[in-house]
Amino acid sequence: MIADFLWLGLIAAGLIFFAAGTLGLLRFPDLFCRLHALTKADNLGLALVALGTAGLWATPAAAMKLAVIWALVAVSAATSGHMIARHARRAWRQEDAL
Amino acid sequence: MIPQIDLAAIDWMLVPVLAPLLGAIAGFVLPRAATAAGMAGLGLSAVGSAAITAQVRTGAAPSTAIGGWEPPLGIVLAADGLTAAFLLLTVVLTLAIGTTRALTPAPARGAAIFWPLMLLLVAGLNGAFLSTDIFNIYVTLEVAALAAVGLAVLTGSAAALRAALNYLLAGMLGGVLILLGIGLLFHAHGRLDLAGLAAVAGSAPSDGIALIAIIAGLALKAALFPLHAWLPAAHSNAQAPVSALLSALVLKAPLYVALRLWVGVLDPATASGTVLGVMGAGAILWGSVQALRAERLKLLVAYSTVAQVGLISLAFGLSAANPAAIAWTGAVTLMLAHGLAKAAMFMAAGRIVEEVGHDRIAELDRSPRRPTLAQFSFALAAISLIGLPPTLGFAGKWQLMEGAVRADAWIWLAMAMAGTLLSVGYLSRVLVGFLRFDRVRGAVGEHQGWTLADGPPLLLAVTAFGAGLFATHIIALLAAGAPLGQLPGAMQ
Amino acid sequence: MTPETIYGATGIALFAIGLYHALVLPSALRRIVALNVASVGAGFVMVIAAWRPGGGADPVPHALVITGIVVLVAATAVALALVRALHDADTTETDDTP
Amino acid sequence: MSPPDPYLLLDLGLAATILVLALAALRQRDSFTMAVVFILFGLLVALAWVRLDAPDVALAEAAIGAGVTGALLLRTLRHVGGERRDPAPVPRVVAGMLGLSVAGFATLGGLALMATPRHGTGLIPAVAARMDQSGVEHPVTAVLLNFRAYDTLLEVVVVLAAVMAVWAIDRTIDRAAAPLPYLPGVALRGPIAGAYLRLVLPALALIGAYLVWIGAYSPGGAFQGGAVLAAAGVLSALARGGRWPRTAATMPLLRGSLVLGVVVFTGVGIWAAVAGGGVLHYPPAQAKPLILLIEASVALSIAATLTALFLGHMPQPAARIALRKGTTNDT
Repeated sequence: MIADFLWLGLIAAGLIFFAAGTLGLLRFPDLFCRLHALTKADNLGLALVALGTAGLWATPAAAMKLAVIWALVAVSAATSGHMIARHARRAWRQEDAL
Repeated sequence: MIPQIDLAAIDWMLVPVLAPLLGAIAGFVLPRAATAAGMAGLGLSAVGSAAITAQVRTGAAPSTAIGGWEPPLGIVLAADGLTAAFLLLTVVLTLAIGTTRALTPAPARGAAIFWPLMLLLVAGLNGAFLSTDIFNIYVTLEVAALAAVGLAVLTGSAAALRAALNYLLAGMLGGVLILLGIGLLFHAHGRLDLAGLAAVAGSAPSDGIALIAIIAGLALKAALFPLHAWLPAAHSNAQAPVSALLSALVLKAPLYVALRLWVGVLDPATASGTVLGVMGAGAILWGSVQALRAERLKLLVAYSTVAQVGLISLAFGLSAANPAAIAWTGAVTLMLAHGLAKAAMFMAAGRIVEEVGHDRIAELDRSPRRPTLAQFSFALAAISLIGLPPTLGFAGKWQLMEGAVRADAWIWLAMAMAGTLLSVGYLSRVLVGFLRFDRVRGAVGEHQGWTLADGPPLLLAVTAFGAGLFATHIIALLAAGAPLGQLPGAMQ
Repeated sequence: MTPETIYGATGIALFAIGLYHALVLPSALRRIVALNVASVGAGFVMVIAAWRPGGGADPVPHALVITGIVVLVAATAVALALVRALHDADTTETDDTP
Repeated sequence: MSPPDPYLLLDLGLAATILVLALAALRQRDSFTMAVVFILFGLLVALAWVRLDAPDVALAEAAIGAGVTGALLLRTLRHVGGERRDPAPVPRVVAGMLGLSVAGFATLGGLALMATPRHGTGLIPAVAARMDQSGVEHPVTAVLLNFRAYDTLLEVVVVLAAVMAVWAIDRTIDRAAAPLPYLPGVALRGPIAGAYLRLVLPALALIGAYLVWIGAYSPGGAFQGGAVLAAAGVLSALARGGRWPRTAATMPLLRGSLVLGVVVFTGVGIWAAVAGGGVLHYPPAQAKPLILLIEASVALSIAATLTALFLGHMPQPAARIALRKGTTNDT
């Protein structure tokens, strides 16, 4: 019972990170700051949610699947963040050149 | 010793679907053999359709529960006289169109992909004709719709692309409406088989909305006025054999399904019949006026399809509004007659364009080249479309008018007559041009005026012209297995 | 109020929103998106038809909706290919005529 | 008075968000934002369908309805660079009348749906009674691959027809004059992207295969698995700038994979008929391996098909590529 509260607390903490990331996406001034907010905060948020869910589920199989999901999302977010940033920087340079 | 194959023991029901499907795949994988694979698929499908018709004529009412699962869970394919008539129409039209295509020198672009697309279209249409499951019918219509769009773009012009996009969007909208109706029907009745739905339809409050959604979706796919806006451009901008397929055959599938649902499953109310009649009358007037104004031959033929679909819808409405009139066989005869005549017309028009080099009606008589046979086919088909005796069109209109007279429905009669007069008007614009061809003389003997590719449209036109003599046989076939009375495949 | 009424109303509303916009929006691309929204609405009606309070949903409508989704994505892909081809045709036309 | 059910509040919030997102997507000015909002809409719809005990449908909607359709939209926007407005929009009066009739239709439809009780049992007992003969343990898969396998066969045919139609459209374009159909600007290139692809492509293949296999027991199946495999196909195509591999074997291999699902499905169906049961009537003892065989081939075909629909152009024969090399100008 008390353990359940711990897991729920983790999920709640994860949601707070998600909310912070979204707030950053909406409020930060330029693309790079927004990317920064999204990739960092959301990855941590997802990790906390996944951890909490795994605890509530309490089977090794579920925990393993959640770990794989988190790892794949984290890698994809990092790569897509990198691709977007690289693309944006190139577009910037081209504008400067003009 | 010849091995004995018991033909009666073979289950023919899936042959008209699977044979063209396999032909399409063979033609897609081996583009060089596309023509051979296509004709083989059509031929095998014809054998299956003929076998099913033979069974229907003996009164066998063939049906197959696919995978052995009975309704309401499984899907049943079944055939009655109505099914057989449309299977045969498909056989005749696709063999004629396929032969023309095989005899015509292939155009440079999209040559090979024509065959797999056409065979998928045939598989979809035959599937719709045979199916007795409403969701299955939806899927077969989507197969036909996507294949038809692929065929419609083959000319490659921007106009054809634009027309195909509108055609596809109209078809998608129709499909989504049908899907909503199916959802509502399943919500209320928990089943999808037409026979089962026939027993319970109308008992739930949402059935009215479900009916409206499905019929509206089918009307959109069949280009029923005022949902016809996509048709003229789509049909007139395609290659001639494709126009023939789209106009003569593809439109018939949603009309066929609507007839099955309207008369066979849902108890049609008088008011809804009147609505159909009004829509039909609008289509006759609008389509005819546009055909009278059209400057190009193919556009004229396409607008005449709008008007003819209106006439068919008028016949539907009459049979729904006045059950005493029993005009549904008239509606079906008109559909068959229109299928034969319109295919002949579009193909003949295609040949005329090929010979003359353009299809501007006003200048058709100023060419030194004379596509004589194509003109003859066009004229024969026009006579059937107008409905002079002894054509099949005459047989259809006779039944329609007899029904109207019997039901004292004079307004309906007047509309049918007006449609006939208008069709005389717009078709004679073309025929008069044919007769005045002597205004320009070319070098005699330079061109013979006909090729082998004139054969199939001529055959179709002669069939449309002469089939009226066998109208009693056709009506007898339609009545076999008591379609629309009690649906085949009904499992108690 | 039950999930059935909530999502049933949502389904019908989505269908109406999609239908209306498919008829009036001025760009083909957007009409395609509107048709997808309408189709989701029809999907909701079927999912509602399958739902049972307390679990144990009817698998048949689920199978139908999956089929509907696949059919619609096929049609959408063809429509979008037409949009691209029309764009190309217009581009080449304007290139030809100075 | 009982306190409000918290789950109902969740449902209400979710339903409202879905409606707002649908409207936002359709009325959004910017095309790119429209596509992104539409994807978000699809994901939330999937969530609602999980709430309604329809996990298979939710998976399909998330993977295909949101994922594939979203990718197709973005790919199209990239090509056409924004939307084209019709020269003649619908007049305001007509739009108003259409709006009124659609609203009337929806009101009547909604009221009728509320007034109609759901059918008591649906087909639940019919499916339950035959599950032991179906060869699989998951009811949705039993319906898709056995009880209504004919629907599913035709569904695979629809997707194949779509590829043929798209290729027919592709053939109409004069490539010498028109922009190239590729996506050079979005190429997944560079060391990080390369490492990512090396990691993710095998993972996607594994997940796709897992989804196909698990479909026999629980939510998943050929279409969801095929969509995941298609993601792998699209990613590896993007690594090449949105082209097919330029080898002579590409076209025959691709044609083969596109038709594999229909061929195996039809072949098994006809084999069952010849074996005496009737078309698609699997002998119960062999039903499970046959269904898995069909699912595996359908998943491969769906993957190939969706990839082909995304790329939207036919692979060029190697000879023609060599000829055109001088004219291509992608970087």
